[in-house]
This record gives sequence, structure tokens and C-alpha cells, in this order.
Amino acid sequence: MFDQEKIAALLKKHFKRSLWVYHANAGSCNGCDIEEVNAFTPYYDAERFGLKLVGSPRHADVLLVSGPVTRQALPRLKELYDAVPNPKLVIACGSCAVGGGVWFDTYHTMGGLDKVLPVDFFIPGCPPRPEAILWGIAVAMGLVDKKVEPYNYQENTADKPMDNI
Amino acid sequence: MWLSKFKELKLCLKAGRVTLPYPLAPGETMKGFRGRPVLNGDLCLGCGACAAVCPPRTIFVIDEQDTRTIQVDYSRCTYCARCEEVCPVGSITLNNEFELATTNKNDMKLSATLSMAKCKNCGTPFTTQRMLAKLTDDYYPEWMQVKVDPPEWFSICPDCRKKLEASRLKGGSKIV
Amino acid sequence: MRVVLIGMLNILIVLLLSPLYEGIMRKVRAVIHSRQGPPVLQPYYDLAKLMLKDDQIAEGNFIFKSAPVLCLGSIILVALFIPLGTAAPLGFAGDALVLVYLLTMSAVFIILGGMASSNPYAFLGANREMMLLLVVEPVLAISLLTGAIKAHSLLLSNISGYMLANPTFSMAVAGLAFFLVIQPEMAKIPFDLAEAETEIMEGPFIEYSGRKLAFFKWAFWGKQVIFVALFAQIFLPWLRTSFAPVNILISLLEVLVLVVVVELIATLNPRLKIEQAIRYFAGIIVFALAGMALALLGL
Amino acid sequence: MSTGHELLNQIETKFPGAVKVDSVTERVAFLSVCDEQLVALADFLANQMNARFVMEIGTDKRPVNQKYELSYIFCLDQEGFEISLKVMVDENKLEVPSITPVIPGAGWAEREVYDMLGIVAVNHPDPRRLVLADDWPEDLFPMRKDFEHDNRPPAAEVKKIMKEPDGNATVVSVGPFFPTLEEPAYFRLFVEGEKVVGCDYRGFFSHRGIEKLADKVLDYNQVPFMAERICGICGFVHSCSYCQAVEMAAEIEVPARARYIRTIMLELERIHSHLLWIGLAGHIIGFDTVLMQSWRVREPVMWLCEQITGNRKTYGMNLVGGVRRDIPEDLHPKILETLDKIESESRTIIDAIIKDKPLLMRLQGVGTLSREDGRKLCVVGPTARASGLETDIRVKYPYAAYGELDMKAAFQTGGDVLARTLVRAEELFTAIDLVRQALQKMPEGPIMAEFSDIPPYREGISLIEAPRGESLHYVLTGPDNRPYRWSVRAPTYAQLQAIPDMLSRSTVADFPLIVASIDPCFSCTERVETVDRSSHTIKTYRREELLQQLQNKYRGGERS
Repeated sequence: MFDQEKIAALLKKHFKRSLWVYHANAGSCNGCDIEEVNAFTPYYDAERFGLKLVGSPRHADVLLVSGPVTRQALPRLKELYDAVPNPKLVIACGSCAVGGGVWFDTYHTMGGLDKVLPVDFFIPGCPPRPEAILWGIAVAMGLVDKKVEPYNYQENTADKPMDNI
Repeated sequence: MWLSKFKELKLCLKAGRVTLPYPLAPGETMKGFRGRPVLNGDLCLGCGACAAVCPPRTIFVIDEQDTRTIQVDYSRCTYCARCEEVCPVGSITLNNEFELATTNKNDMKLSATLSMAKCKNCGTPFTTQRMLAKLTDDYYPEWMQVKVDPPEWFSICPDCRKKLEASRLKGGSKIV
Repeated sequence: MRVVLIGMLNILIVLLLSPLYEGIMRKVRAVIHSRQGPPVLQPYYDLAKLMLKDDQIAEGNFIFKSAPVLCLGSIILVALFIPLGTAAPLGFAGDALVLVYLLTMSAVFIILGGMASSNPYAFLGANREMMLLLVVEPVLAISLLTGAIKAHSLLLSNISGYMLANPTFSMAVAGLAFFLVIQPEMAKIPFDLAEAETEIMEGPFIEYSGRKLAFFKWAFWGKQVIFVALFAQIFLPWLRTSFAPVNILISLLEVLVLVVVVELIATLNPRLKIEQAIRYFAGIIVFALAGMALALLGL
Repeated sequence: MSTGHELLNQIETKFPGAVKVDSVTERVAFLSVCDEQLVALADFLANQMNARFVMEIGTDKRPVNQKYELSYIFCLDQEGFEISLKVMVDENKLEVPSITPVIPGAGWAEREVYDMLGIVAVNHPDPRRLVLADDWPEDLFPMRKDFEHDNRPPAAEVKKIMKEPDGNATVVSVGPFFPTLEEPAYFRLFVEGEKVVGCDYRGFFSHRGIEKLADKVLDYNQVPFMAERICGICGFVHSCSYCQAVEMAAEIEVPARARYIRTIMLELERIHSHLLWIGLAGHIIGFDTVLMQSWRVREPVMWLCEQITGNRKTYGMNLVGGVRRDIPEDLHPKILETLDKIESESRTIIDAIIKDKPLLMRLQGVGTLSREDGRKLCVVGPTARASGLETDIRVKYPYAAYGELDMKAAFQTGGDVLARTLVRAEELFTAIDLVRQALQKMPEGPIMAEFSDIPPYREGISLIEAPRGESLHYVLTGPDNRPYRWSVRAPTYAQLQAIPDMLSRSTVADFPLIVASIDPCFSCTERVETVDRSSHTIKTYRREELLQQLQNKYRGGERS
């Protein structure tokens, strides 16, 4: 009865003002989780941007996942993802969730969140500072633009012939 | 009981508002902060020392026919700065950036592609040209002094060197 | 006509201003926490967003689906029975009793919604809500009845008129008892047991999402305003002028002050356990009953 | 020397010829025993000598001698002496007698050894899977040397291993994602109304295969960085402990300055960890103001750490043989200033907390653990000290620079959540004092030891008093520039076993607080290869006891 796309667009606008976060630890070391909580404490106060940590995935707009997704946590994480109502964002927080961390290839992890769920935003860092998490959320809200970009260097051999050897 | 509550209230209010303006104002990092890895292709020799010490094994040395690529994918970087510590020329460093959020994991890839030097004997690429140049520059004066081991040794791949040295010891042919 | 106008006004105040009061409470909390806090308009943004979100459980049984609407509906209905600076739009002899019933209704719908959620946490939350209801509502009823006994009328405006004219000892006791139940009725710490996020993950609301959650939240905030306004009207009837718009403004300011006080109490206390809360309110029931006995004795 | 020799003499008299002494120092004895004598010897050590069982570590040594080796590590807290009993298991037999019947606390360790190596503990009362995922195939054992670290087998049939409640109790699942547990852990509470009548626990959601990486992929100096990521809060403890274990095995003398720097970082970590805990405990009981204010006080420590080490949490300071960064002289005033600020601010906060009556109502008498039960369940750290057990590794087994500093362990006798809070509060101030002393006494000199290489097949054990309790690292050095075996036992491993006991008189509302009161760190516990999932052995036994108790109390015991 509603135009889904219109609503999604409208929501994008509203996400700028109100973003409720459900935080899931999929086998992380705690570092990211503590920094996520830290982002809500006085010095960083994520709540001033309309962020809120909620206790139930049904209330959430964002699934903020840390950890490399261990084999044991995977089924639960998928259930969690399904419990978050649309439209939703998935944010991978910390090196483990982004790229799998030191244990990206071990027998008991999935090697990163993007291997198992569609991820919208990545916040690298080990752990990311609270400011980095705020920045990531700000990128997700569309308040700021991302800063990083790939770097590819190509040596120009024509300049330096190796004849002197 | 009420007294203790008033004391608590006073304690809380005394601290005042401490919220930092970030991200509306730029965030500051302490000196020596280990942020994002940066690769300076102009300096890189392609020695691969960084790849050997990286705990998350996220620095790769990819050898192709004529090129060697040093690839840093810092998506799983642990920001330990071991690469910076071992880099002989300071081409990989950790700067103070921490605002790394992105939508695309490819944004986190850094690479430097360097040309390979070919073995003068067998033609196989065996190290980067820069590595060779660096070694020559560093050691040339010494060779000139002791007048042994001509620099040509360095333009020959280790395999050939072994073979040639073996045959030299047997009284065989000279180096090309 | 006048009834309709005032009725509309009350509903508008309760529905449209309640998120603002919630926003102010969040700001107060932030000040105590030494941080900046969300914008005062934040609850409006939250509501707007929730209204647009998908409803995760579109299916589900009838009670689960209708509880949020009924909850909000009962709050709108209550809004018609409370005086907000003016006389209550639907004031009639006995409105004090109707009010108590209607207020209980909103809590009952929360309980029903929780029970219908088929989630152990929702069940626990509903359970707690019910237990609290059993000890909190009597206090509310007793303190209103104390006023009614003194004023010889069940009409709210008469009770507050009596309070204005004769602030007797028993009225003060009734007022104090009423003040003490504001905290649990507003589901504020130390008595937010039913929704305790860190214990039972927001209890009865755990399975609700999207619009249904928005209705619940809205009803909740509306209830907060109604409660505080009711207290201000009945037990703090001073500071009234003869000009209705000014009266409305004054009562809104009173609500503001009370809301800040309530939030201060909430931020400076931990959540109590259900048995501690019940023991506490059992004491308050005795206290309120004593007030009623005093009223009967004519004090 | 005397302690070790006395003890060995006692063992020799009691069990003539049963043990072979591999090596003895002042601190530790490595003994070999045959498996027939193991149970009797473990019984003797634990139940007559009052030794505390710490960990059982299984090593696949087939490439070297066609055997599996199991090391049972005991601590004699009174004497400050560690004993390791080594048992060889034949590669074709794969069986060893279980010591769980005589030491209930060994239940998890033995199950873990089965999960990881496939060695069956015969007579184990509850041989269920502990570490690996529910869908892990039955016949794959990751810590065997022929198992590749990146082998991800397809899902096998999922077995339901969780317990069902007896009677008509309702099951309330807590977790694995629960707002107040920052980490995944799955508790099943069996409740009647608000009363908890039993519980079951499935952990190891954070099992990442860390130990496997250490003996298959990384080298000696890569491991500290991974060790640091065992736990994001007490990471320095783990990297430091690992390095100490390697240094012990390789007999590397760490320069004094490096030891002082390690001490300073360890204590700074304790300061921020305890403040963090106080905040989280407040948050759990709905007192967010405590969370906000104590984290506000904590934040300057994080900045300080960033300035000293370059990162807020994962300091990356430790390498085998020393530390990577010095603490320069010009930073000292800043450190002292921050410490003064934290000291005065946290003192006001803690004063406010202990005078707050409603708060005390939530803390007092909740989750009580008696001294006796604490000793039986081998709890460690602040949890033990709150129950009146004076076990502080910093005092009993001094490491880093603690032997040269002046400190007294904090302890309380209440055994409840309040006592644990008070212990942590006192430790906070002790830690501040220790940093000051260390800064003052820190000698000049190098921060990295000179050493050539690390000889293979030497053993090292390192104990560290982490903010949460005693943490053990065991290293067996290997030939190819990496540990042959590295094993960790985190403090939470021991504490979790005490949870059912603490829960026995509680309600659902108390549950998160009680779990939090041991300051659990599941990622530590499950780190790796070696850890825990709740001991069903103890738990089952306890739960029945508890059910019995509750039934007697609430129903007149009409049901069995």
C-alpha cells in the first residue's frame, strides 16, 4: 500500500536524525564493543546525533557487528539480522568484522562479516577509536563523506634505465 | 538518603559538560598515534620485510613476470606498526588518520607495483630494479676499495650465482 | 462546543507536546551525565522514523496487533478527563474513578501486548507490570479518594478546588502518596522494572517494531504528561489566574518543572528489584490509607 | 630451592618412583608421571597439599616422539610454587584417566582436551562438547598437528546438547546477544516466576582458533600482537604473559627498565578496567549516571595510554625480550597529573556509591560466594579476594617489577557483589599508587634484551594478575621460530564455575549483575584453543543441589 522505494528514501532522510543501534558481538575481543559503548559516554556522546543503543533487534535500524563471526555465532547472527525490521543498515566495526582480523583464515571463523551478511559500512580500526566509530556512523547517516581511497603506485621504468649496473 | 542524592547531583553537575565537539570539529590524536598505514611508492624497494612481520598477514608480495607488487590491504590491519619498524627506507608508515569508514572494502587497498630486474645470466626476474640499485649504491664504494666481487654479481639471480660459483670453484668458466 | 474545543486542545497537548517533554527529560539526563545530549526534538524524529519503518511481525494474533492502538486510544480518552489549566472536557460527577480505570487500561494493554508476544522476556515484563499495577493503582485510587472524601465530591475540579481552599494535613498526605506513584506510573527508574533494558530487554515491547512500537512509545509519553499534569492540577492548585490561556500555560510550566524533578530522581537512582518495589509500595499503601483515615477523622 | 625439594621429597616418599623430575627451579617443577599414578597424585596435590588446579594442556607431539603430552598445572599459593605433571599418551591409545572425579574444577579442561586433540578422559562425568561449534564434525580435532589451521569443514549434524529444565520451570534464554553482556554467551536460565532455579551455559562463541595460529602460522614476535587481541580490555596482560612465558623458556633476562614499563602499563590497564567495570555494573542496574561518570573519569587514562603507546587499547608494546616503546622522562609529569585527577575523581565517585542506600540495596547480599565455596571452586582475582581468599599473584608470584614495589592486596570478607565492588575500588587506588612508585623507581637502561635465538622444546609458564584474576600462559618452544604449543587460561574460566553457586539465591533481575560481578571476559576465556564452556559437571551437580534447596524452601520439598 506504500511505495517501498519512496519510504526507503524518506527513511534515509530520517536516519539522519534518529538511528537506533543494536550491537552484536560475533566473537570479537571486546575492544570494539567497549569502544562502541565509549562512543555513548560523555566525551563522545553519540546520543546527540540521535543514536541510541536498543535492547531488542526489533527496535533497531542498525546492526553494529564486531568480531570475525565465529562458526558458533554465525547461526545466531543470521537470526538477529532477520529480526531487524527493514530498512536496515549493517555496519562492520573493527578489523575483525571488516576483514577477519588476525584470524581471518582459521578453522572456527568466517573471516569477516561481509562473507556472511550484506554489509553497508565498514569501520576499520583495531579497535576503532570512539571518534572513528562516530565518524563511521556520520558517514552512514550521510553527514560526512568518506575520506579513504585506494592507492596504486606504478613505477615508471622509462625514467630510470638500469644500465648503470 | 536525600543528602547523598544531593551530593551525587553536585558531583555530576560539578563536572560540567565534557562532550567534545567531534566530528563537527576535527579530532586530535596524540603524537605517536598509530593510524592508517600509508605506502609511499616512490620509496618502496619491494623487499617484502613488512610482509614477513605483519601479524594479520595482510601485506602481500605478488610477483608477476616483469613486476613485483607490494599490496597492503588494511581492512584487517591491527595497526601495530611492525611494518613501519622494519621498513629499511620508511616507505610504509602509519599516519595519524583514524577516520577510515567506507562503503567499499577496496578503498582499503594500497599497492605499489615495481619493475623487476632480470638476471644477466638466465633472464629470470629475481628482484626489483630499485633493490638492485640500492644495493649497488650502498656497497659500490666498498667494492671499489677492496676490489673484489665485482658488482656484476648483483645482476645475477641467486640460482645462477650458486651455479656459477660452483663451477668457478671447480675451475670452470668465468662469469659472463 | 466549548467541550469539543477544550477536548481537542487537551488531546493536542497530550499527543503533540508529550514528545517534547520526553526530549526535555533526555536533556536533563544528559546534563546529569555531563554530556551534551540529544536535541530536544529528538523524540519527534524517533517517532517519525518508527512510523516509517517496516513492521517485522505483520502477522500475529489479534491482541498483539491491536494492543498498541488500544493503548494509545485509551490515553487519548484519558486526555479528555483531565483538567489542563481549564476544567476537564468531559468532567462529570465521578470522573476521578473513571480516570483511575482508564489509566489502568493503558497499562493493561501493555500487559496484554506483552503476553501475546510469546517471548519469555515480554512475559516477564508483563508479569512485572502486572505486579506493579497491583500495588501502584491502589495508592492512586486511595489518594484521589482521600481528596474526594474531603471535598465530598468525586469531581476532579471540586477536589482541586478543595485543595486550594483547605490544604489540610490529609490532603498533603494524599498529595505525597500521589507524587510517589508518579515514578512507577511513568515507568521511570527506580521503578522501570517492566521495561528494564539491561535485564529483560525492554520487556513487553521486545517483539514490537515499526508503527506499533511508535504507538506504544507515544502512549507512554502521553501517559507521563497526563500523570504529571493531573498531580499539578489536583495537588498544586495554586498559581491560577482567571484567564484560561494563561492557566494552560501555567499548568504546562508546572508539568515541565515536575518532569525535571522526576527525571532527576530517575537519574540518581538504580533500578529496584520487583520484590523491593512491591515492599516499598506496600508501605506507601499503608501511608496513603493512613491519610484516608485522617481525612475520615476530619484532619 | 627448599620448597621445591621439600615437596618433591614428600611426593617421592608417598609415591616412590612414580615421578621423574624433568627440571626444578625456585618457582616451578616439571615432573613426568605415568598415567596409572596420575589420579592418585592429582588427588594428593589438590586435596592434601592444598594445591590449586589451574589448567590441563594437551600437546600433539607426534612429529617429535609419536606421543601426545598432557601437562596438568597446579599452583601452591602458600609457597608460591608451580608444579606441572606431564603424562604421555600413546598415539594409538588416546585415553587418559579423568581427574575430574577428584578435582571437579578440571572438568572443562578435560573436555577441551578431547575437543581439541581427541584424547578421551576415561570416567569423565560429563563428556560433552565444550569448545567447538555445534555443527563441527565429530572426528576432527583442530589442535592436532596434521590439522590445517584454515580447514573449514562443512557443517555436520547439529546435536542438541543443552539441558532441559526439570519440573515446570520456564526457560529464559539469555544471549548469545544480550545488551548487558558485551560479548556473546548463552545462558539458559530455568526460572519460576522471577526466581532462578537452575541454569545451563554454552559459551565459546568467541572461539577463534588463536592457539592454532600460534603453532602453525605466526612467529614468536607476531604472537604478542595476536595475544593482545585475546581480550580487548586486558590485552596487555596477555601479550605480557606470553612474552614472559617465552622469556622463561628461553632464559632471556629482560632489562629492568622494560620490566618497569610493563608494570606501569599493566597497572594503567587495571585502572581503566576497574573503572569500566564500575560503570558497567551501574549500567546493569539501571544507574546510567554511574556509567557515564565513571567512564568520564576513565577517559583520560585512555588518552594517556594513546600517548604512551600509540593506541588506546591494543598497545602493541610487548615483544619477546622487552618492550617496543620507552616512556620518556618528559611524559612523567603528564602521567602523574592524570593519576592525581583520576584518584581524586574516582574517590568522590566511590564515596558517593558506598553511601547510596538504594544502590546498596541492589548490591548487598547479592550473589554471595562463601570463602569455603570460593576455595573449592578455585576462583581467582577480585572475586576470590572479595570472599576473603588472599590470592594475589602480584604478591605471591611476583613478576615484572612487582617484587621491587611496595603493595598490599585488597581483600574483603563479604563475598557479595558489594564486596567485589569494594575490592575493585581499593585495587584502583593500589594501582594508582603502584604506577607512581614504578615511575619513581624506574631505572635507566635498554628496553630490549639482547638474545640470539630461542632453543626448541623448552617449557615456560607465566602467571599474571589480570584485572579479572589470574591468567596463565604456557609456552612450549618450537623449532621453526614459533611456539610449538601455546596455551592460555584466562581468569574467567575459573570464575564462571562459581556462577551457579552465586545464582542460587537470586532472581532474574540479579542475574546480569551477578554475571557481571565476576567481570567476565568471554573472549579471554574462549580465546583460543583452550577453554571453557561451562562445566556441566559442576553445574549439573550444583543445579540439582540448588533445585533441592529451592524445593525445600518454596514447595515444602514435595517433589523429588
